[in-house]
Parts: sequence; structure tokens; C-alpha cells
Amino acid sequence: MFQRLLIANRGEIAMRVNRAAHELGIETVAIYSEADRASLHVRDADRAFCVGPGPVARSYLNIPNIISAALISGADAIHPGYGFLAENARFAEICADHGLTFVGPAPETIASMGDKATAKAIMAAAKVPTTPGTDILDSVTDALVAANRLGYPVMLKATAGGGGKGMREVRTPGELEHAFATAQAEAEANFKDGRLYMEKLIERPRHVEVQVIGDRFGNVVHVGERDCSVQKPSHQKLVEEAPAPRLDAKTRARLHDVALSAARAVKYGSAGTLEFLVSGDDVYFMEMNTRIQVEHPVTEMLYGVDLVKEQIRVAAGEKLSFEQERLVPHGHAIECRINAEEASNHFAPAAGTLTDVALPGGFGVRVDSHAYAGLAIPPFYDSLLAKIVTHGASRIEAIDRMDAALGDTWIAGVNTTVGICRTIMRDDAFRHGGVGIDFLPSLMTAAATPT
Amino acid sequence: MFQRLLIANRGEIAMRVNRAAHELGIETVAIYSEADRASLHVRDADRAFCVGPGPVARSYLNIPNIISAALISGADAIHPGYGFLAENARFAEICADHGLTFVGPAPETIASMGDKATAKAIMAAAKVPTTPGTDILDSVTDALVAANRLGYPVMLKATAGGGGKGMREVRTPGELEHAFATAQAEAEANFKDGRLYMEKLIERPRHVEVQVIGDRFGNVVHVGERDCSVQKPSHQKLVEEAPAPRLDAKTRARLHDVALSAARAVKYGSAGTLEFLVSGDDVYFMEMNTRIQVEHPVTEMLYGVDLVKEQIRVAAGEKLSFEQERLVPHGHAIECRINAEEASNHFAPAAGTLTDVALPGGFGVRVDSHAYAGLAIPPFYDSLLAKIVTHGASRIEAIDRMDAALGDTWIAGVNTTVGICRTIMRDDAFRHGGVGIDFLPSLMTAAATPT
Amino acid sequence: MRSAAQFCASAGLTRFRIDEEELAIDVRRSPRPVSTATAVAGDDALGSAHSSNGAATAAERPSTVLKAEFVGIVRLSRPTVAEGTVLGEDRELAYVESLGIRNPVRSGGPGRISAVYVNDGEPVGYGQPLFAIEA
Amino acid sequence: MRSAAQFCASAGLTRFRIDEEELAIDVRRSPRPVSTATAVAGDDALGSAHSSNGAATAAERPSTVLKAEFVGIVRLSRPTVAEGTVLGEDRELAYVESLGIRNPVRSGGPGRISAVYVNDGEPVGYGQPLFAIEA
Repeated sequence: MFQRLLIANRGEIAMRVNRAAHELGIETVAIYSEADRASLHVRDADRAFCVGPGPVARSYLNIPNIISAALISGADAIHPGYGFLAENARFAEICADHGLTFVGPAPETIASMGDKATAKAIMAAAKVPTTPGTDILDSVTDALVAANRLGYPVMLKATAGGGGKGMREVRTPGELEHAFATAQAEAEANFKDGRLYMEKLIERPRHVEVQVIGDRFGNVVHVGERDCSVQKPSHQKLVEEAPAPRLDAKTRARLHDVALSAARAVKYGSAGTLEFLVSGDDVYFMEMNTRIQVEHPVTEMLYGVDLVKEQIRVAAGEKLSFEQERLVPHGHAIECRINAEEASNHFAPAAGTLTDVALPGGFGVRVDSHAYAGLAIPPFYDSLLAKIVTHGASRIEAIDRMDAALGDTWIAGVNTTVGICRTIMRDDAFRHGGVGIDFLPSLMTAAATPT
Repeated sequence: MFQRLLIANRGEIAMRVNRAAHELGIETVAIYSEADRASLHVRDADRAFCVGPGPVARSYLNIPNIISAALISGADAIHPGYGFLAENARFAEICADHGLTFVGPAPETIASMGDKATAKAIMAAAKVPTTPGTDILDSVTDALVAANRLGYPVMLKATAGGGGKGMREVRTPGELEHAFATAQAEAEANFKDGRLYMEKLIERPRHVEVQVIGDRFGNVVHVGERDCSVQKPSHQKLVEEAPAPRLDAKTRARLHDVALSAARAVKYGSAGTLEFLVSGDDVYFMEMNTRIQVEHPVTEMLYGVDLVKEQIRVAAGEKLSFEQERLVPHGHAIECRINAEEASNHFAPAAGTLTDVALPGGFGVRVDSHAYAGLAIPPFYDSLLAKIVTHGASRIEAIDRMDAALGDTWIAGVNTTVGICRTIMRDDAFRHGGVGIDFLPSLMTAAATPT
Repeated sequence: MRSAAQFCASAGLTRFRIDEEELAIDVRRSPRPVSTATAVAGDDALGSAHSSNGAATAAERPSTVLKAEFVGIVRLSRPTVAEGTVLGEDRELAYVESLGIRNPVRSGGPGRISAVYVNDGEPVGYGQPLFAIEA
Repeated sequence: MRSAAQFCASAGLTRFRIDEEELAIDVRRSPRPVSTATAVAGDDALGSAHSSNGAATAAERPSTVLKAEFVGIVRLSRPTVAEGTVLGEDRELAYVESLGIRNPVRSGGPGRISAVYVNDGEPVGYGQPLFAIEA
């Protein structure tokens, strides 16, 4: 096992990794930006290094300072968390070059899954169903031909993309030229890579993803699926749950099987997630995230396994500590992301200082948070303040528990998503289960429209 | 089910009951003293009434104001939590007189279990093993005769006692007269009842208790045992766990059987606990607590059942929702009580204002707490600030998780028991398991002795 | 005990009493609690548990706040007083009905009603301000 | 963007740069960051994350704090300076060894060393004070 782990992240996920490491008897080294000097993840670690000023490019993406911090503190491994450097293949290589174990899959796996077209090709070869689509499009003319073949509506996507950037929905041939130009410009600006491809647009699908974890001996298991269909208009997830409600047993089993095949195809040796669009009985592979995800606690509560501890163990060369047969889901789990955001204003990030914080506890409630009264929220990072996860014997019990827990959540100083999450918990369509990714945008539109 | 529940308590247990009620769709009414105006339990409730000034006799024990608050708010039931009025049979009767359901057992059960001698007699009749002892002692002479019969060491106890008050250990005949007089005076002062009885002193026993819950149809189940041997010199519990470690299967089964017999003997129709002393293979009934206990979360985490919700359900006349066979323990659970106390100064209560609060979250960690930054701790009430409970696949995992979670617990403004709890988690004897009630006093003595 | 007194002072309480166990202590910040010049902004425990109270500014005015001593329903006595009503002598302004018992609220002497904080038939908690009277 | 600037000001930063996405903004509170009269109490992030900094009082003194620009091991250059050392001209006081690269720390001109915050061979984080120099 590792002696000392540097955690190349901040906030709640840095705290999550720190806890897992401490439970395993591993010393921890935190990094922080000047803006995060007072963050809990700094307090919780055994040692901490400031690696740069607030903006991410100079701190949490500052590879030389991060690697140097690992080396001078005697760390033997680096956990990247999610975001930042978590899916940066070059960073994983640099770690290896300096004798540091990167807690994640092999750099080649990160690279191939990070390129959407490559990922899709690999998956198609492994007989994983993918959305009908194209290779890289050389021109608008190519795009028009392809759209005619696939049938409208279609989606233009940046091959290097993520987070909804460089994506455009195209419903008629007339819209295509403008959409192509703007998507290309956005992709160029965000990823310095303007290449686009096209996919058939699956309308009002559900977003269902499958958690997998493998070791370096070729063992790989799935840990069930999560339904992440409740997404903001920006396609960012807000509420996640497991198991996926109202999914027939055959489709569920197919998702699990397909995810396992995919993970085996790339000899996957860490924790990862395969994201699918589900429309009726059809499942389409979207992408694979080669990291621990924000919403991993949903799966942990459902299966009673510690994914982060296991991810560290397998990175240290240990065998998976559980077999597929021993992984049994119990009840239902739901996560709400409490963000410093103004839901009624297009979820705009809210800046400020937390003046009052009381997070819910009690039976069946898990909280992962770096929030405390007095914390000034830096404007440089994402707006997640807390993840509240509830577990219940049934889905409705988990929902009612979440509703009650949100009622006991007190955060003052900034606007948060507590209110909108509560609205969702009380929404009839959500309570019925099985909503698509159009659910939350429609709900927001309805709420904004005076009746 | 009830429409509206008044919660006649404060702090974390009031919040715990409030949550359970909200999950059941019941409106809640809080009560508070003038000293608790800013308490979270007030914020969390749907409505709240101040019932008196800070001192408990004028607020949380102010029966007329509490009953009046229930009546004017349209409550149909009262949950007493633990402490305060929870085991006051007269209060339970007054509730009934006003058409309010008392969430607890029948007043007669509270009364008979509240009188230790009566309780012991009932248990003996139900063939529940009790500590060899006496009826009420009329004089020191009686006491000397009894002690000779039982054999030294013996324990003098107040028949109306609790919390270690009116209790005296007597190791030789020469100590008896003084012990009798002081125990009697203490019992008189604390309980307005100076009557004493005597029991054989079981040396260095373990404190193991069994959770039971019954409904009003005669169904009753046990929900396993808890080991509460880690007690302060004052006999107050500090760390509790389940299952009891290093208890042989036969003794464990015997405890469960005996507890069920006892609960059936009194037709027990609520949540309750039977406390036993365990010494080797011998088990001795101590007392029955006819309320939900501080440490109930340990059992909830181990069995995955919500005891408070179930307690409310059965009080409302519903049948128990689970059968004995469905109650299966998973892994191991440990609770640490985080008190505002100075452990190194005989656990003296610490007063002050909480200036910084960050409680641990994450996988396998449950927190029940009313603490937040800015809270001024009133001097009138008990010193509990937070209960941290961890669950693990194994006992050692639960302990290591607790150790790590305590390391991520930040409370500034008052002294707390975080440090001593962490010391316990790292203690070899504790980690080995099966320590007696002498464990913590010995540890404190050793820590106070310069080496 | 000292911590209790400090807490009491910091909480702005005018009086508290401890009569548990062996102790029986009654602390008052003024000899006549009913006519103490204490200003209370209202029973705001639910709405603004964290708001600082405005006692400092309001305490300058020589006004007495009569508060509920019992949890119950307040009933205004006839003739009903209002802001500005001048009382020539001690009289009953209202009573708090609690468990069927009428607990009278008296002015304690002559004065002018400067505020009526409650409506007839309203539920009140302990210590909730009912009337303010200027001498 | 404004919120970024406000945050920066409230955090007492002298300089920050955003060069993500379409923006490339470099904000400085003084034209020469290295010789800015900024007092820093020490890299106390671990020990006193909540302490307010003493910048207001110390900022009166005309002293420049040289801080580490890289994470690494600080090596004092020969001849080693100490508190009181007077420098006639710009010179290298130390270097921060980071990933095998020597990153020099220069005085930036003449002056008197008023403080040495680090020991030879000590690991340093970004922004950690190394020396204070009075002009």
C-alpha cells in the first residue's frame, strides 16, 4: 500500500479521498490555491502545499508545482479526484515519469476515452451499441450529407468536448451552417481543437450510467447503474439516483453486461463510468469517464462498498476485494447537489461568504461537503457546496427522506439549489420515476412562466 | 397516522424525531426554552413555542406549558425524546387525559420499570436473570446482614435512582455505614426518595443492552445488542457499538432471548432497552429504559431500520413493519459522543460559544447534531453536542473510519471529547475488543499519571 | 453557576431561576420583573433566530413590556385597550387561557399603552410580548 | 469577472491572472510585484486557516517580501544572508529547486535583509515568504 498520497484536488472530493486514505493508514498531502487557504480539505490533510494563485490554470492545473509538491513531500502516489487533471493523460504520464502512481487507469486508456470519436470506435468494435453518427466532419457539406443519412434531428459535437461545450442541436437543414460555425468556434476556444462530429439526436432520452471498477489483474465488476436524467439546461447533473427507476429488468441487465464488456475491452483497471442514453429499450453508449464521479456516493450507499478506498487499493496493485456476486443493491439512494447557484437565474453561480451553515444528518443521510460558516466561496471553481445523499428501503422513502433532509439544510450567505431540489422531490413526474433529461429544463420553464 | 406531533425535547434528539415525523408526513411542533431560542431544533420544526426560561424545571419539565402548547397547536401526539419527561409516568397519564398520544409505552409500564426494585421483581418473575440483591433496606443493620449474605463487594443503589446518583460501592463492612448515609442523602436530594436497596457488585462487568420494539398488538422483536462498556467514571456512556465484540454466540443468543421474554412479560408496545451486566457467561438484568436511547443510531446503522419512525408508527396504532427474521445485522457500527466537556478535568462540562464547526461526512458516517458555528451552549442542559456513528464491514474498519472521521471533526469555542474518543479508537485493548466498564476510568487514570 | 449567570447576562435575560438539586437561586436584574424597562422586539424565534435584537436602542424609552407567563391563547379583556389608551390605575388587560385556566395580565398601575403586540385569540408562547406600557 | 476581482481584493492578493477560455486578464495592485510592500505573516495555512492576517499593521513598514514562485526546496545561496545583511546591489539570495530546475530568488536591488523566513533545504509552497528586504 502507498505510504503517502498527494491529493491533486480541492473541496469535497479532496476531503473524500483524504478520508479514504486515512482509513487505509496512508498519510495525505493536500494542495491548495491561494484562494483556498482556509478550505477544509487543507485542514484535514496531514500536510499541505500552496501550488499557485486562485485561477485554476495557475494552481490546480499547475502540473510542475503539483508534481514538485508530491516529490518534496515524499508522496508515492497522486489521486486526481474529478475534474482538473483527472482525465489528463499527459499528467498521468508525467506522474509515471516521476515514479508517482497515478490513481486512475493507464494513460492510454484516458487518452482513448477522452477522444469521443476514438472511444466510440473502440466501443463499436467491442459490440457496445453507440449512437448512429459520423467520423470527424471536414466541412458543412459533409455535415449536410451526414445529417440527411442519419435523419434529423441531429447533434453536432466537439470531438474534444465535454460539459455541453461545442455542442449544437440541429433540427432542420437550414440551421446546420450556422450551428456548425458556432460549435466549431466554441470548441476551438474551449479545447483548442475545433473538430466536430455528428450524432443522431436521441430525443428526450434518459441519462443512465454504469459504475465499473477493475484491478490490474484483469478483474472487473460493475456496481450497478445510476440514473442522472435530472440535469440543468446546461446538461450538468443536479439529482442522481440508483437503481434507475422504471427501467425494465432486461434493459438494466443489458446495460450492466454492455458496461462490463466495454470495461474489459479496454482492460480497465480503476474506477470508471460508462454513460448511456436510454430511450425505451434502446441503449446508446455516450462516453466513458475514466475517474471517480461526483455522484459515486449514490452507488456506495446502494451497495455498501467504498469505491474510493477500492480505487486506491487497486491503484496500489491490490486485487479487487469483492466479486460480482457479492455486490447486491439494497433499497434506493438519491443524491442532490447543493450548489452555490441561483436556480431561478439560469443556475448562475452565486458568490459570497457562507454566514450560517447547518447540514442535515441522521438516519439514512450522507453528506459530503467542504462548507462551513465563514467560508468565502472563491469565484474560480465549480459551485458545488455539498452533496446530500439519502438512502431508503424504497424509492419513495429515499425521496421523502431527501425532502425532509433538505428542509433541515440551512445555508445562508449565498443562493443555493436546496429550493429547486426540494421542488423536484415533490414533483409528481419525478416521484413517479423515469423522467428524461428534458424534465428539469421543462420544470424551470414552467416555473418561470406566470400562470 | 398522527397529523401533528409535539416534540417535548431539545437538541439532536428533537431534530431526530422531527426528521422522522416529516418523513412520515406529520407536521411538527417544537418547544424551547428562552436559552434555546436559536437552536436548530426550533428552526427545523414547522412551528415552535417557548415554554419557559432556561432552567429545565421551568421549561422542558414544565408540564402545563408543554401540554398547553400541544393543545393550542392542534397536536395529537407528544414525543418525549430521552431524558426530561421521557420516563415520567405521570406525564404520560396527563397526555392521555388531554387526548394526546404519548409516544412511549403505557404509563404503568413506565412506572413499574422506573422503580428499580419493582422492575427487578417483574423480571425475576419472568425468569430474567437479575443481580443477586435485596428489597428496600430499612436500616444500616439490614444492610450489614444483607451484605454478609451476598458477599462483598456490594453496591448500594437508590430505588428511584439513575445516572449514578445515590449509588455507592462498598467493599468492606467498615465502609457500609458511611456509604449508606451518603447514598441515602444523595437519593433524597436528587429524587426526593431516599430508599436504598443492595446488589452484589459484579466486578469489571461489561455493559451490554438489548434494543426491543413492540406494537400494541403484542408483536415484539429485538434489534440486537449494543455494547456500552466505554463509560466515564460517572458511569455515563461515551462510546457504544454493535454487535458486542468478543461475545460468544451462546451468550449473545441468551441476551436476545431474555430481552424478548422481558419485553413480552410487560407487554411492551414501544421502543425500549434492557440493560444487562455481562461477566463471562453470566448476564444480569440491570434496568429497562422505556424510551428511545441516545445510542439508538448504532442499532439503526447495523440493521438498516429506522427505530424512531417505527416508534412513532406503533404509537399511532400501526403494526410493527418488520418481523424478527427480517432483522439482520450487517457489519459493525460504533458511536462516539462528542460532548462539550473537558475530558482531562473529570469530563467537566465546558461552557462557551461554538466559533467554528465542521462535522465529518462521507461514506459510512452518520452525524446527529444540533451544533453550528455561532451556537452559545446553555449551561442548563446536558453536554452532548454531536453523535458521530461509523459503520464498517468489519469492527476494525468501523474503528478506523471513526478515527479518520474524528480527525476531520473541527469544533472550536469549547473543549470536546473528540480527543479522548480518538485516543480510545487507537487503544490496543479497545481495538482488541470486549473491554469492561473499568476500561475508560483506567485509561483516564493512566493518562493523568506522569510516566 | 457562574457560567449560568454569564449565559443569562449574555442572553439578555432579566431573570432566571434555578431550583434543581441542592440549589435554589433566583437572579434578577431588577427588583420588579413585571415593570422592568425591557424592550423586546417581538417573539421572533421562528423567523429570525439569528437576528441581533434591538434592545440597546429601545431600552432608552421608559416603557414596560408585559409578557406571557404561560403558553396559551390570549384573550383581550373588555374594554379592549389599543395603542394610546391611557389607564388611570391597575387593571386587567387580557388573560392567557392555558389548560382551561385564565391567567390574568394586569397593567400593574396607571400608564399609557404604547403597543399591543397580539390579537385576541392568538396562541402565545412563554415570554411573548403582549403589551408595552409607558409610565 | 467583477466577483473575481472583489474576491481577490478581499483576500488581500496583490496580483492575480485569469487566462482561461476567452479571457486573459492580469490584475496587479502595484506595477512591480516583486518589490511590492506586502507584508505576509508566514505560510500559516495549516496552523491557522482562520486567523485574520496582520497585513494592515505591517504594511506601514517599507519592506518587500520575496516569496517563492515555485513549489520546491529552497537553497540559500553563498554567501548566506541573515537578518541585518546589507546588500549593495541586486544579487541571488537563494534558489528554489523544483523538478531539478534552479529558480533563482534575487533581491531585485540594494537593501537590508530584515527577515529570513526559511532555512536551507526547507520545502516551500507557492507564495511562501522567503526574505524581507528594507530599501
